[in-house]
Amino acid sequence: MKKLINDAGAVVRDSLLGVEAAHADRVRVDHEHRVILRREPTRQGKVAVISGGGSGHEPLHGGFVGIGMLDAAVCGEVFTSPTPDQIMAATTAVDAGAGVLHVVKNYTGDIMNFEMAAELADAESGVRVAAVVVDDDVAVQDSLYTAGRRGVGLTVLLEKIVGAAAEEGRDLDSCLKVAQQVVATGRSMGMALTSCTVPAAGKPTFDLGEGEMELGIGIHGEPGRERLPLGSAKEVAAQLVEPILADLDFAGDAIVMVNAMGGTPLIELYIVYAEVKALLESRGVTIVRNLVGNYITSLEMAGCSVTVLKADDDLLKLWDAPVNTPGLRWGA
Amino acid sequence: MKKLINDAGAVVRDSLLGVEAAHADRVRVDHEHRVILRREPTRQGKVAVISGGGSGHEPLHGGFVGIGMLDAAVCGEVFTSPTPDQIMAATTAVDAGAGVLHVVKNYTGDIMNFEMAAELADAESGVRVAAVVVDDDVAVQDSLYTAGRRGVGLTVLLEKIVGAAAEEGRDLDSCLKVAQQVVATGRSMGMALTSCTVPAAGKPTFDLGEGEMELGIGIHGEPGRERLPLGSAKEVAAQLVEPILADLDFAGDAIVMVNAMGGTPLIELYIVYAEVKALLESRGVTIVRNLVGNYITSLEMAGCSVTVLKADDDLLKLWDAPVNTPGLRWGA
Amino acid sequence: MTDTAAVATWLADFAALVHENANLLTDLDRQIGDADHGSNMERGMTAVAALDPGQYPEPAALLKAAGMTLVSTVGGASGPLFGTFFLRLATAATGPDMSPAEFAAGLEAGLAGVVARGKASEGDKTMIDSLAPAVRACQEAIAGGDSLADALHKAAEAAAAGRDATVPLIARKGRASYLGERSRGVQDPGATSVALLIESAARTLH
Amino acid sequence: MTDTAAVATWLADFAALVHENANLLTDLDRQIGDADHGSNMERGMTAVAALDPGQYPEPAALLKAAGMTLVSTVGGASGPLFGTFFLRLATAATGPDMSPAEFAAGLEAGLAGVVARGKASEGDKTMIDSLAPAVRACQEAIAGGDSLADALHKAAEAAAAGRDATVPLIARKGRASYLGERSRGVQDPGATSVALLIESAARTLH
Ligand SMILES: Nc1ncnc2c1ncn2[C@@H]1O[C@H](COP(=O)(O)OP(=O)(O)O)[C@@H](O)[C@H]1O
Ligand SMILES: Nc1ncnc2c1ncn2[C@@H]1O[C@H](COP(=O)(O)OP(=O)(O)O)[C@@H](O)[C@H]1O
Ligand SMILES: [Mg+2]
Ligand SMILES: [Mg+2]
Ligand SMILES: [Mg+2]
Ligand SMILES: [Mg+2]
Repeated sequence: MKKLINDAGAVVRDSLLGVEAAHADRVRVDHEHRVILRREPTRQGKVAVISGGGSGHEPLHGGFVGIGMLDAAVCGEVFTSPTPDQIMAATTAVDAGAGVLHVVKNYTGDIMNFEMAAELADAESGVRVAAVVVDDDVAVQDSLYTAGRRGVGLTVLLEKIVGAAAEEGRDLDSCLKVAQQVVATGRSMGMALTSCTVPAAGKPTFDLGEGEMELGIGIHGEPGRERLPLGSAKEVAAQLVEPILADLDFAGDAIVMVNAMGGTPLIELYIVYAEVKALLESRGVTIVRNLVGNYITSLEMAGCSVTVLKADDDLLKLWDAPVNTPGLRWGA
Repeated sequence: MKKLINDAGAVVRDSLLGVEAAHADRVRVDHEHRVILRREPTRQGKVAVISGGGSGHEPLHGGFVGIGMLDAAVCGEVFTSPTPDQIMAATTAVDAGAGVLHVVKNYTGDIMNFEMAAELADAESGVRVAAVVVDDDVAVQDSLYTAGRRGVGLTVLLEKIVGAAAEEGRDLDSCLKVAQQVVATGRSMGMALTSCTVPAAGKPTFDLGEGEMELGIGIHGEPGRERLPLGSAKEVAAQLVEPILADLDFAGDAIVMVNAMGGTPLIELYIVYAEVKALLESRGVTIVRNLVGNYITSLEMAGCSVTVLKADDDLLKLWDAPVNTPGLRWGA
Repeated sequence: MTDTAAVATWLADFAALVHENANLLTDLDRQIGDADHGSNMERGMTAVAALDPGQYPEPAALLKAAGMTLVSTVGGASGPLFGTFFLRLATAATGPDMSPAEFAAGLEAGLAGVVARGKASEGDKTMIDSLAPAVRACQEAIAGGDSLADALHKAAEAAAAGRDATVPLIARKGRASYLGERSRGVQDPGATSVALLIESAARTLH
Repeated sequence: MTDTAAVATWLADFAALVHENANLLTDLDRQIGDADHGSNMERGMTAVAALDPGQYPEPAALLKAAGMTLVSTVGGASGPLFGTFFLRLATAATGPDMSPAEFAAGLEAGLAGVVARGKASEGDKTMIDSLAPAVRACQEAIAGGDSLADALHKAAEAAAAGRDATVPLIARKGRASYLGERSRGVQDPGATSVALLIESAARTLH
């Protein structure tokens, strides 16, 4: 394992020191609870939107804290969802009387810890909490026999859009409704060229031969659903886009993200984007907004994912609203 | 070699298709000459700033084309400087009567090709061209016996600052002066944990054992000056910062970039940033602005670099001016 | 006697066992999960082992503290599940010394808590596949008049057998479920931890 | 006869030789540069080989077109340097057939162009280390009355010797110079290309 770290057991702690050092103009860090918060407290009466999960997906979630997006992000250990105490601390810190929306990715651990935190928040502080569970990963089939679809790339789009809705002054129910719309109309699919190495584990989670890829990976370095020969970027684009289109009819306008998993350079990602766009357009999908880059990663994994979200006027208005976070910024 | 590409010989061409597809709201692409240009022509009377070099360093340079930064970027093959014809095409396309500033990184190939382009531009079209050569890499010692210091991370900072100066309406000489000030007062140093693989070459440029690093690398996947055991992030920060401070007295305010080489995840980079900041502050350097992320990369290389630039009021004003490019955006 | 000291001994022994097996647990999780189960259990049990038993005069209080500590230090799936297990086990303890029947009932309550929280059934390839048979074996043995020590030895055997039986299963809950058919052939990490937990109980509680 | 056809044969032969040796050239550049010299030379010479000699009645025109093509398709350090070499070589050609003396003078002009453009000296571990001795050997042989073929054979030997002599040198120009001491022990890629160029001239020009 070769990493730029001080201590494999203290990666999250040390990284949060850097986040605080770099972005003190916009965020502050509660080191005890490993929560990244906006520098200014939540505006009275504004719904607070928080998210969290295991670390190792940066910029998600901590990089999306700031005006127009999250009010706080709760940082678990690498690939391990945070504890109810941490989530509670974030929830009570950001509540400004209008309630708190929890953005939860659909993993057993995340679900349980956020649920316990919401129970605690309700019992101990009376903060009104609503939760949206993101489960956009079409790689997980047969959800009757699984923990359900994973939450992956759509989380980035959802955090932007719901963050804007809250900033605009919508109430908790309205924010939740927007969030549910995003969940209902967005899908993702990912693939990996290489594994990543969890610092505390010290070796790669899986091994892939030259010429092999894992199709249908999540974002925790876990192996995918299938191991296949690696084809061209055009073939990979089809392997990611087709299952998305098979799952939901996306004809019409869409917001599309082509995301790198942390170890794939932009020069490659743009090649994939060109193929994804051509394929989607040939199927009647018009990309009206896009993101191309490292937004939700698995440490240093090489690979990419595609997320497609149906766009309507309301979502586009929320998408275009100003955002000022370390990881996503425009209009401000 | 595992890459998300269609054809190892057409990586730059295919990637430019993706850049055009993703960012048509802000840029256009001259595919014949492999030039990325702002969508709108240069404002009459504004100095045009262009840069270019080998590809594989994305977002540099193409990701920095847009309001407040570059007018055009010329894309060579991977790690190969572009040809005089390409540079000429960009130069004549962006000239709006006030002359064109060439931002050239100090490599034999870049110098010669930009020089030939300037000769051609002068002879054939009468466009006034000035050039600034960036040579900030303190890893290259004894420059009497070398091609001189390489141009690396400082290029990003320079393109932002000079882009703002041109946008503000300063003339060619003033822009050149600002650029020269940046070159005179900025220094960088980099290291690698892994090599990268040039697509057309098909295998890694060098091999590093577990526990080894290359100190003093450039941005072309070339081996560094020294191969050393890899220490902690704190040690690496010192190995990068000390040679910079030994070269120039940086006491006072500074703009600092901690840059990842393409394959190092943000969670690690922030750990390095915390160490770099602590060390610089202990030496009397106050970081007044910073960048932490992938800004000038070597394909999928893991590793990082540190750039330090003295800040004064004028530079800070130019730094803070709005910029709207795919790779760097604020205030717009 | 299952008093605070005995519970403390159990917890310390389990913590040591988790420490010894952390690489194994992470390695199993690497194959069908996300390579953190060993670190998760170790982080949690290190914190539990650091509790001062002197502060908890009765087993219920120490077990509750252990559960809270797991919930608040582990995260992931195992934090809430192991945490809930100990919190529920605590509810069965009354007074300074848990009777064998109380302990067996506590195990049963713990299992019920894990099922309620995680909504998995036996055969889903989770920790329940070793916990459920262990709880049944313990209950039967106590009902049949065995000592706690004998009952826990039978429980440990049942837990080990349940753990081994996870190998050929396809996972239907937790991260391993995403692998579908590919989850076959690897032993479930959580079931492995549970087997260690009951093994540790068998050698420390009498 | 060094007419257009002969020059075209030379260029085609050199292009083929570059193609055969592209992996070697890139491999040398991988060790002390940035792993692109083979691709660079191949891209350029493929474009040169695609020129239609029928369009260039005189050697000067074809050599100039070759130089322009290299300048406009290669980039990097080798594009301007090899391009300049051919552009200068072209200036020595008058009429439909270059004399041996013209050719030798052209090589000398080419070398001067490369030195002017790249500012390297012999011993800096660059292409000049094989080009300069080759040019000297050719000039001497022609001055001594050798045929062009004989002169070019001597030049090719000198180029090969110069190329081999780059191995122990420390680079002082180009990318390899950044390696300092570590550039020792590897043959210079550009000097290797020049040796191929002169070898190709020796077997195609008479
Ligand atoms: N719904 C569930 N019910 C019971 N046990 C579960 C459930 N989901 C996961 N587990 C157990 O948790 C173990 C994984 O724990 P751990 O690796 O620490 O958490 P995570 O899966 O969040 O990374 C699995 O091996 C399995 O035994
Ligand atoms: N200043 C120079 N003068 C002469 N030859 C040079 C000079 N710099 C580099 N070279 C030659 O160029 C070769 C490298 O070419 P190439 O790899 O194509 O370009 P780049 O170095 O830009 O990647 C070196 O091996 C060397 O022979
Ligand atoms: Mg986990
Ligand atoms: Mg090159
Ligand atoms: Mg796990
Ligand atoms: Mg080279």
